[in-house]
Amino acid sequence: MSSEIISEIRRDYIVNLLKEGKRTDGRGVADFRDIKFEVGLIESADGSAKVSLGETTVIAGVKILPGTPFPDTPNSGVLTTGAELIPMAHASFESGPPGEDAIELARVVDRGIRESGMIDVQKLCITPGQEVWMCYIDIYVIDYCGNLFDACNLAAVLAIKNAIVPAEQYGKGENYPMPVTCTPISVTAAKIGKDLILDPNFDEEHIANARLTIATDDDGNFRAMQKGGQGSITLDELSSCLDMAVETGIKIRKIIG
Amino acid sequence: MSSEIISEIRRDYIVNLLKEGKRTDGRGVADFRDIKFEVGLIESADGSAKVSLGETTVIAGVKILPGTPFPDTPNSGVLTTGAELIPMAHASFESGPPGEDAIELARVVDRGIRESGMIDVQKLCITPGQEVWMCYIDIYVIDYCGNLFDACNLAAVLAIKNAIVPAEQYGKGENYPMPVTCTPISVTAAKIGKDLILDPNFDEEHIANARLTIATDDDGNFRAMQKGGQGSITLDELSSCLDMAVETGIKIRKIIG
Amino acid sequence: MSSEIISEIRRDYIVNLLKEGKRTDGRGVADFRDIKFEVGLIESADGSAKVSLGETTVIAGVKILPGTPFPDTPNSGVLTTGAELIPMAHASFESGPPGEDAIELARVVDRGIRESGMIDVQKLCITPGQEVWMCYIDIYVIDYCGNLFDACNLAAVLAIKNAIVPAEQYGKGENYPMPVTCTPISVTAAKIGKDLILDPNFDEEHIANARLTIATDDDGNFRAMQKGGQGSITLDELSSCLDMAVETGIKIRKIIG
Amino acid sequence: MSGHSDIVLVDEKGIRIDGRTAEEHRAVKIEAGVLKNADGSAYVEIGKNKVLAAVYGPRECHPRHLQNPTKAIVQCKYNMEAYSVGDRKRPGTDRRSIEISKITAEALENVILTGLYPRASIDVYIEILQANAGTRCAGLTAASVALADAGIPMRDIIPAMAAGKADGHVLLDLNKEEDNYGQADVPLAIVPSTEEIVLLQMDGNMTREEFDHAIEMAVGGCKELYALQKDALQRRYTVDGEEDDSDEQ
Amino acid sequence: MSGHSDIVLVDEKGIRIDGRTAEEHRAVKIEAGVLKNADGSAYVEIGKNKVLAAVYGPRECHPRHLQNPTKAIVQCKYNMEAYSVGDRKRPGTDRRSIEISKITAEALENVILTGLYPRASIDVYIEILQANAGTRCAGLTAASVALADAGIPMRDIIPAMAAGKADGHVLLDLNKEEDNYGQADVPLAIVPSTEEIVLLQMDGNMTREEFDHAIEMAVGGCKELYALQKDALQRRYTVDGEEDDSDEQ
Amino acid sequence: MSGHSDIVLVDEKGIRIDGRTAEEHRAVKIEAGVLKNADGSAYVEIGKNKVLAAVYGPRECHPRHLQNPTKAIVQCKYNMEAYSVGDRKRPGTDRRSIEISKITAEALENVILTGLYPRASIDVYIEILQANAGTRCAGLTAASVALADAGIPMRDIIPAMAAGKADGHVLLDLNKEEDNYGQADVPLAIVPSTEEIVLLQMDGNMTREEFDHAIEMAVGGCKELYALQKDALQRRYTVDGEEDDSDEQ
Repeated sequence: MSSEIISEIRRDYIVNLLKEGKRTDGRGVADFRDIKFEVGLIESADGSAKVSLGETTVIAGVKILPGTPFPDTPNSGVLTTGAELIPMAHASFESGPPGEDAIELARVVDRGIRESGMIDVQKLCITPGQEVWMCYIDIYVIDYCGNLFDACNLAAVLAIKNAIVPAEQYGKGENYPMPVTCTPISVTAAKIGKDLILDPNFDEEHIANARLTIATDDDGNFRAMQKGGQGSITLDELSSCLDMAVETGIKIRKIIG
Repeated sequence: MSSEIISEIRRDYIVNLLKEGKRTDGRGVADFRDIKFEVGLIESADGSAKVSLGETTVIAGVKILPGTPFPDTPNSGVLTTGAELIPMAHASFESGPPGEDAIELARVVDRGIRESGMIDVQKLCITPGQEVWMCYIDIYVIDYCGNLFDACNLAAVLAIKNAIVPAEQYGKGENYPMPVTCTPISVTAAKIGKDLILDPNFDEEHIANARLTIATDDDGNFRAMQKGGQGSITLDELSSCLDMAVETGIKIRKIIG
Repeated sequence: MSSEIISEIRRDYIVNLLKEGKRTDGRGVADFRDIKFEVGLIESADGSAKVSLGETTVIAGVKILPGTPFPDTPNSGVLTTGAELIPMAHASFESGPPGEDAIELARVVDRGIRESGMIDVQKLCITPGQEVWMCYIDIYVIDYCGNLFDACNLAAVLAIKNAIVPAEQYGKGENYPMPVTCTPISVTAAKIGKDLILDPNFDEEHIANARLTIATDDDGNFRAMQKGGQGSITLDELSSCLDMAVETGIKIRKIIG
Repeated sequence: MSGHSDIVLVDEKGIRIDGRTAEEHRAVKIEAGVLKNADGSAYVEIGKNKVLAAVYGPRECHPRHLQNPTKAIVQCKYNMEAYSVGDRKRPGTDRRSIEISKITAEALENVILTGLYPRASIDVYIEILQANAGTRCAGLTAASVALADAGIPMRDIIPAMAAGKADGHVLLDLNKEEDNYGQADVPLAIVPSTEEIVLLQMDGNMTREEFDHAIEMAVGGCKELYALQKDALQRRYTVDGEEDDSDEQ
Repeated sequence: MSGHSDIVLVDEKGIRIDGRTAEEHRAVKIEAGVLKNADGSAYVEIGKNKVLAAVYGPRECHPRHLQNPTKAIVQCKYNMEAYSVGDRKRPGTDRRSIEISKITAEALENVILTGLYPRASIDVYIEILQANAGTRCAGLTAASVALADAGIPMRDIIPAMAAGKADGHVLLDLNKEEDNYGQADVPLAIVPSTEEIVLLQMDGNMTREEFDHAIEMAVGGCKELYALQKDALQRRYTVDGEEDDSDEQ
Repeated sequence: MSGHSDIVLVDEKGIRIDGRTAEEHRAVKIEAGVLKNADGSAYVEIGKNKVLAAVYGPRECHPRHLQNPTKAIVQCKYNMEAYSVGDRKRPGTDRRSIEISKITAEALENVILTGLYPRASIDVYIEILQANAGTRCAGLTAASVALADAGIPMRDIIPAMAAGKADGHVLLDLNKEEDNYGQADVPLAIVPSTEEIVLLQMDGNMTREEFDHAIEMAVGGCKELYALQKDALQRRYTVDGEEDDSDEQ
């Protein structure tokens, strides 16, 4: 995602506004765009959510099927997270297997969910050592206007919280809600020049030199991070990002309930 | 298959002849080219046929192996149809996995065979729910001079009728002929300007605006259809094609016995 | 590997020297470059070797895992040989799945090992008909300066001789050394003009018109051969190559012990 | 089209399992202009099918060797999302998607005035969010609206609807059970102003009489759908093309 | 080359399971010019092997980065059809096909006057319809005839035949059982006019004496095949190059 | 990061299973200039990790559409060799390798003076010969030295080292057992002269206090590593850049 696609004039405008602590869409530096969401919209999925972060829109669906556990975790369900940057979502996205951007996105979202222990995978065991529930979390970006990391995290988290383990369908006992222990929230900061902003929109994202995504759990502990971009982040900037990730995580947890 | 590869002069010649109800190779509009065929030519296959439709030549082979049924059809054999447009067959064909033309071709041939119930898949069960015969129908186009849909349908049908289920080889009882219930015949019409012709040759196929393939069974009922091309077909033209498909199906069934 | 990458002047220099029986690096026509080797360097492998043939360097590792035998050899272990021409090794090598050069290389090395019966695959059976040891021999070329066939043969042979079957790790009894019966050695001749030389370096390899690789066993019998290149070899030249392969095989077997 | 079932799909009064009569299609919802980035877009529900279509173009054609110096080419990707079906569908194209993409592009190319944009590409993306028999028709219906929303000049808007046969009855717009246990399916797309056929497939078993009846029914269904397509486009433009629509999905 | 078998492959009189003596090759049938579209083509049967070869070119070389400004390149695709072997072979290239394609192209490039066609490609396609040991030799034999049929200038026509070892006997042109249960196989292709070797592989176990014998036998077999190749080409041109030949397969 | 284990990873005296204290990194060996063909190369051992890095470039950028008219691009391929891990790794890229390659390239691009080489590509290849937790840090550390060995102008050399948490202790440079059974891992790479962070990942569970401690420890570890990187480069050039080095691996 090269920065060449934003014109020089647009870039200067954004940077100059930022010097006054302002953003082109009127937000403060630590403000997220409006979060809208709808859960359960896909009946063919076992859990689903559509999330809009400003004009960025993504849909996540969870499918849960019986399968074989990994030999080293014989009593644990299996999580798999995929993200597709489909060409519907932006003129720059191409058909074909996921590229490095989609792979990084899926892996960072996956880490936030996996490492926070959001899903109690022990409760996804059907027969110890033999059969467990496989949870496939598939995220489709349908409109890309910046900050996919947080939009996809939110959609995945909401779809998981919406999910029902379809045990009856497979003759494996009664259906039960996905065993959820917490709500990991990722907060992404972008660094433009010397300024840090949260939830970058498309233009901001494309002129930023670095990106830092931080996922926290309900206790405000850190569960996953990913720095991206060719720019660097100072230790002080890291500290600010950690503070903002905790504060904003609390706010977002309130919004999504 | 773009129409650009036929010269404008050639195109005009074909179109003008057609206005008089004539074709460049002397056929009437509803005439097929000569059908030649040979069955059983591939001893390594369980059934095989080579078919020439004019100068178009294709070979189909059937391989039958024991395998696992699909969960939703536990007592039925499994059919798989593939078509390969190998570069031997035409200068425009390229190496590599099947493209959209080959895939459409294979799927239309498959539908004619599958939907007509030509093969009684219940009789391809070895042990109910556990083991059934897997029938692979592989079609190779070795010389492409137009109308692959009908040539491949004929080769597949003849190879299937020629096939023996190789039960002895696998210790599954006695060999028996493929359980065949009928002979589905596909008839393809091409629309050039306002004219409909059957069995288009290479040049006709490449100036046609639309194509309609219709497969009928022994009773003259319709079992599969596929409209192709960017042109449209009127309801009256559809009606003519249906008539011709039934009549020509009867003729071809006589030829191939 | 086109010969265009060697300049005309360099080519003439090599050819003219050869007319006097001399080579640019001072060797005689039947001399190999220095052979250096180190075994057991990769602790995560069950056997490993690094071999340098002059400045060509390759690493081979053997991994041995329990698996299912092929139906037609129910009591035999399974060998698989792969060779990777990684872009680290030469500016002309590209990332991606193995191309035809890497595939030919792996298959020729494989044939020398397999056809010589170097590994007694009967002794790699765990439970007859059910479980055998799968031996994966993976060869990575890390510095390519000519004659990969012989360098890779040597690395594979040394890694195999270094290998221990890790039975304890899988609860399949006691560890035991790879059951080795002989030491197949491949010797590659290149034909430049009318001259035959052994162990061609990069420049020699790229101006050669033909290549002949011959693998012999401890008895001096022939176990595998492969002629490569667009040039031809006369019956007399073949005879010389056979002689040199036997003689040089004896020498190399002494070097590697 | 297994043709075998113990399920009664049409009762003695001619009523289908979802309460419809033979000639009734499922509930339809169409919204135009539901995405921000795409040049045109549409969301369509037909029964339990949920489909998004987006259009980009006319734009530069990639790969270049596909460019046509006399007209735009129409490229289509039909894609089922992983969670859209009973079993999870593995992401990536399969043979069925490739065939549907091809015939959808051919149908659309029939009405688009491609001659206006030599060398360009008009790219149509169809995403099946939820599938319940009839997705190719729902996808083509959505794609037509998305093309109109993108302002691509067309001689007409294409609706698509299937007719079929179940329990021996000719029925409009088969649902999933009718498709699975019925005897025939005939997806059809027409140019409503001329009744020309631009997409037609059939599989199963039909007499001539049944087939003629099915075509008649499907043409009727297409015309009803056409009215709903036009209505969606009108709604889109009466709100002045404002981009406040994605929440209506 | 398992080398292990309870089957007697050569009896006490030196007769092989298919009735041949050690120095006899299997029945051969060669037809030139069997396809309409290809610039040249040939059909070859050697025993139960059935092989088609087609040639296109000299034609523009794709992809372009493979073009050689001083000569034509020779590209070859050897392909086993799905039904050509005991188990079904999955369509698509495998490592064995890639290796055979490479050494076949190298052998053919030896005799083609590639310098006449700078930047061009000469494309050779070999399809194995039925396989029974020796397909790479049958394929190269057919490809040579197809090149001649295409009128590609060559300094000679290449025949290819293997010799091998089974039950301790050196044998010409191994059949499937001899190949499976024998001790060695040596595919060879020569330029008949000069006896130069253009393809040579070997696997198994042979002493120098056995190997020399095998080469001698294979050279002899190649020469017999060469006569049959030339005969096929003569038959092709005495019927004036009419295109009525595909029924002779 | 399973976080669950019966193994005691840190004993009551604060000593780890491999005998290290919390703030100690594993034994490090670095050699620069170990390959003949590559423009620059390095071999790094960190504990049981064995890693090779090679650099080619600045050279022409392929594919061309990736060229940047204002600066060189940095391309990186991180690859685990088949025998480098407990189970055999199937050759070919996987999702993990693609992610590591991406963040490694981004970190290196930070210090390379890419503006000096418009349109060029600088290609970095990292091969993991043996893996034992921490390969991405070892790979980046090796790549930096290889870039310096290749004479690529850089504003500084990047060291990379992880800190983490196991048995509730914050630890430097986790080994395999600590990584498997510990509670958090924080790979870090910095520009030593400015302490800027150019690579940072984290997974597991850490309080703010623990995380701050981990960062402090990792920064310290990076600085120690940096001294060893510079030392390796000095050794490389005091032997006059002779190419006699591959035997030192």
